[in-house]
Amino acid sequence: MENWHTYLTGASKERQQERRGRWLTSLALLVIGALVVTILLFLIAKGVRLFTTGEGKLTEFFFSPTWAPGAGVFGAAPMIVTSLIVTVVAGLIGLPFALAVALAVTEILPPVAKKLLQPVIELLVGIPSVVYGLVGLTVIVPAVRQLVGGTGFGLVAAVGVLYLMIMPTMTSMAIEALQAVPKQQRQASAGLGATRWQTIHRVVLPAARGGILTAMIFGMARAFGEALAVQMVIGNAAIMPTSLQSSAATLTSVLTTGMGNTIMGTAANDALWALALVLLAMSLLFNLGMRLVTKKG
Amino acid sequence: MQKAEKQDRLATGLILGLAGIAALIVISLVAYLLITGLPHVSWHFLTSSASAFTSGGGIFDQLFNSFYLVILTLAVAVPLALGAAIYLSEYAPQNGWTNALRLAIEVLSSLPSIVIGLFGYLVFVLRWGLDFSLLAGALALTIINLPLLTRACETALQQVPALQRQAGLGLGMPKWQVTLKIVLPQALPGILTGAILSAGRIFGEAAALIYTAGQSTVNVDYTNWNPFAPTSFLNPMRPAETLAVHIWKVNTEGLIPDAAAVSSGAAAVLILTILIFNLSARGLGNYLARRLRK
Amino acid sequence: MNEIALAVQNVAVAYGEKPVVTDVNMEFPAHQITALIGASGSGKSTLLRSLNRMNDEIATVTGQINFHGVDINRPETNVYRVRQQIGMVFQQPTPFPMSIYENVIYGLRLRGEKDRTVLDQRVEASLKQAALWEEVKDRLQTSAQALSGGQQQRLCIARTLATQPEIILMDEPTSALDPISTNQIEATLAQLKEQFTIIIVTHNMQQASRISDWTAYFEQGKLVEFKPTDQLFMNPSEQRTADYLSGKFG
Amino acid sequence: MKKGWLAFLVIVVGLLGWGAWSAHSSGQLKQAKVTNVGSTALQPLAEAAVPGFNQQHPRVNVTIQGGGSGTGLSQVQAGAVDLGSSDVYAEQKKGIDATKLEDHIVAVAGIVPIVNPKLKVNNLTTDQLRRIFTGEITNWQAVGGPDEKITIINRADGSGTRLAFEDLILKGQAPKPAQEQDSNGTVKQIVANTPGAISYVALPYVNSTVKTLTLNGVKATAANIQTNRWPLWSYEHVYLRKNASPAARAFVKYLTSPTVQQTLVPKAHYVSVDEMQVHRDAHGKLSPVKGK
Repeated sequence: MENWHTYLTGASKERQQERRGRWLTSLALLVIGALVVTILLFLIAKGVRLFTTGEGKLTEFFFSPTWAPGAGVFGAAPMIVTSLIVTVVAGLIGLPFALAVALAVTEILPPVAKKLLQPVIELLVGIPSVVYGLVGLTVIVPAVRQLVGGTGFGLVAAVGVLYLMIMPTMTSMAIEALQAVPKQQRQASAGLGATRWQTIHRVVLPAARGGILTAMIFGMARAFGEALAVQMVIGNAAIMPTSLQSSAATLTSVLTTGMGNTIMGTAANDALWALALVLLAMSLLFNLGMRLVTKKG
Repeated sequence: MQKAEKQDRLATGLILGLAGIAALIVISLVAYLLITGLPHVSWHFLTSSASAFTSGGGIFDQLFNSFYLVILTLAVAVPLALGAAIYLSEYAPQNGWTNALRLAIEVLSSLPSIVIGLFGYLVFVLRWGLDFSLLAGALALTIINLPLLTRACETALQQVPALQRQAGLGLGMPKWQVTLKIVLPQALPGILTGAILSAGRIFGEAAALIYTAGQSTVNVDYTNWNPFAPTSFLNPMRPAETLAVHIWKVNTEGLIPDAAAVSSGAAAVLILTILIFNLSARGLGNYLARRLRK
Repeated sequence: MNEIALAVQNVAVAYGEKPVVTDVNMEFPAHQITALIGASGSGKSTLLRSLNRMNDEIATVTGQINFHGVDINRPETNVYRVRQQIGMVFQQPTPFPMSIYENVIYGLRLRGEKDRTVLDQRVEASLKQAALWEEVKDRLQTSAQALSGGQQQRLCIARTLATQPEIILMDEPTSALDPISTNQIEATLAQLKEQFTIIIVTHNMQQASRISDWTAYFEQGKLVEFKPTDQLFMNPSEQRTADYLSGKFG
Repeated sequence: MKKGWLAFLVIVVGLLGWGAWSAHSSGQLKQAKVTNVGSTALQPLAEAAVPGFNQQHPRVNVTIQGGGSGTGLSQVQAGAVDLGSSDVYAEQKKGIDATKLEDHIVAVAGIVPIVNPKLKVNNLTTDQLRRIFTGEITNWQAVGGPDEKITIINRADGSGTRLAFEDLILKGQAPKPAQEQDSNGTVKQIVANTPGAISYVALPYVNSTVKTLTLNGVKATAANIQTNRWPLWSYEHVYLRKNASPAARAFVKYLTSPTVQQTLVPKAHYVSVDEMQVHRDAHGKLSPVKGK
């Protein structure tokens, strides 16, 4: 009797293992959490300085169309608008292509297609921004100049470059999402006489919705944060874009252009950190919004 | 049924058409980079050091640094991301806090590299006294890759059927063992995809490294295998310029007359390097998966 | 009546605020097969899974579950040891993605058994008990996932047997299988009760009457009647039991 | 597996700890580490000087990094690095207290207007150049070229080259809002690929992909810069804190020594400070150099 009691309530290797596992993984999460919180606090602290020192005003920052740090005018509206347009358009164009590739290799083509395409897709993630920028400069900008007119620099070229840059991430993650849908569900649907498209449309896509959303979020996040490549083709001028072919500048490109040339602690530098904070806030809103949409849909 | 079949054919055509266009773009991009770059690649180019303002410099140091940095970064980032993903997927209660944390990690992924780079500079390089070093670079890159990596690991873990976990638990295994021995091997391909995507970003990242790992490579001794020696090529505390940073530098402020050649040659080398890295990572992953199942 | 293997006192299970099992009291006799029957949602599976603490994370279980005089439904209980003593076989066959051999000795390996001869013997014994030995003895090193559904389920039984528990809980172990496999497993169970106590949840009333010694009928989370199987089927004392058995509900 | 994890954690913690420790101790004991941050334009030159310097002082470990002039000045002022290189006078940067820093001019860089190589324009007057960048002239026809729109590529606000260009050419007038790029190389690439484009870069960056213009008929050559006949040039500075380490001082001294000034500087297409016949102070005032 006594033996059973100690056996069933006593310590064992398993308990130890479990405790250690829980401890190790929660430690990892804690480290990441601490890192995230530190960065967020760091950005908030740096980002609000422009306003707490009185150098910039909130209303001017969000609504003024003039960005002239040299003259002490900090209107971020043109960059906010541009960043939003460029990211959303690139994402909206990129998604159908990424989905199509993912569907083709998971649902339609033989497995060998995936084996061949996946390494190529993964390659593209590793091509440096500058190289994308150079391709944009030598291929996309002249093409836009021919097709749309103007100098070629501007929103259209930026969307083109970003589309190239976010495709690999989106495709790769979309493939993972589609593969996560159990085979049985496809078979069950096919067994009911559904065509391949009906199965894709009614079973596979709804089941993979969360994963596809994540793919989109990460793709667009990359677009939001990209600087060097965009900067080389968008015409990098901090003015409110009036048409798809006009020059503009994104939050990130202005931030990157100015960072090395400003002195820390001055209003011009603080303004750049404020841009970073805006970027963070926008991506947060964006993320929340997309979650809301998929929950409802 | 007629209509459904017609629809099916139409949709299949559309999907294949779009996929074909995308594949064509992607393949021609890679081909373009290889065709413009490979003629500039020679044994000399691969094995000699870069030059400051004369032509004929190579990329040996940068190539090695890229590799080393990928390994260092993954060594920090993968365990962290995997650990966090295991906690999120296997242990954490599914409540608002967990979701808020997930969201916070994801939002991090849209920060521009330069912001992470400056954070790394102010915190790792200056505050922690790591100086311009591979380690500081690896930590900055860890931050950049954590969101995607954590997410990829979590997705991979969650794809393993719940039944497998139950079966393990039913045998009296602690959850940690179930996770390590049953779930993890089955999630490995997904985790690997995440790690490979991350490796790609590390290979290609420049802006975050300019302020952390730095953009110069000095006094590297490739015969010194002691990672604690200041000049050893293995020393994680030495500043190091990677291939992507070199491409960036050559294109922006480089003074060498053959900048275009070096840049496109380096890009081609980078592509081949990533290809080799990815293929061997997959090979290693499959081998590991087999080992873990024993 | 025999010795008691497991005694349940005042057990209630709730998913969040929603009670699923209320106030169950019963004693499972050792070396017998006890069947739990009832309509879907009657709480029988939930109760079964509470018996070896598999419900820990999804439900709140209150009351006492006495095993060798120890209440195992207490926080200080070592759930891993409980599950090693009270094993479980699930509705769906769940072979791990490894060889047949490795599947069977999985639990043992984790407990640190390294002696090859011990492992070999245990594999053979367990597979024989699960009536699978003859079919797989020549391909023990091949993947378990290549087996048929019925073979997979017998492999899962063998895997549980190999850890030598006292009690085996079975959650509708044959509902996903064809009649021939079902027969094989039922035959296996009859053999096993000499060594193990078996508690089985089933939807199939014929199965319950064929294989079990005791049967418990559940309705809406409550234990309605618990008797030796022939008595319950021939002579139910509750009207509700009689209605269920004759196909009338409500 | 779990052991691997643990071992890994130990390694990471160990590395972090050791890293922090070694950085700490090397800073105190040897005082033989010099870090230079700042102007990307000066980086190749400074880097090329390191091997020669190490022949004299083999135990001093010099690290040259870029980051931009703003970063260089902020960091040297904050004491985070030993040397801050800049292509503008510290006095010209808001937020920098120039009196706490020591200025060492290590080279002179000519700045030259560049246009797309296909453009049939070879010379501009200072006035024409100014009116192009202020937006008064928008077509090449107005300066005797073909009927083609002018695309202005400007340098980033705050860059040393732009500051010099605005001071010397625009003379206080505001430039037209236009495309801005933060590096010489990118500017050059865009000009090379865009018909009708005009910009300006530091002389060392010029190559055959772009066409340089003469200004009022004068060519941008070293000889013309030395006499200020070509007025568009700026200094490359290295700033030290007043209490800089001997090693840092030694490196700056080496940069300004004849060894570097007579070999590396002209090789990098900069103009040596020693050969300048005029001096320009932080407020743009020119004075002849004595003895020349």
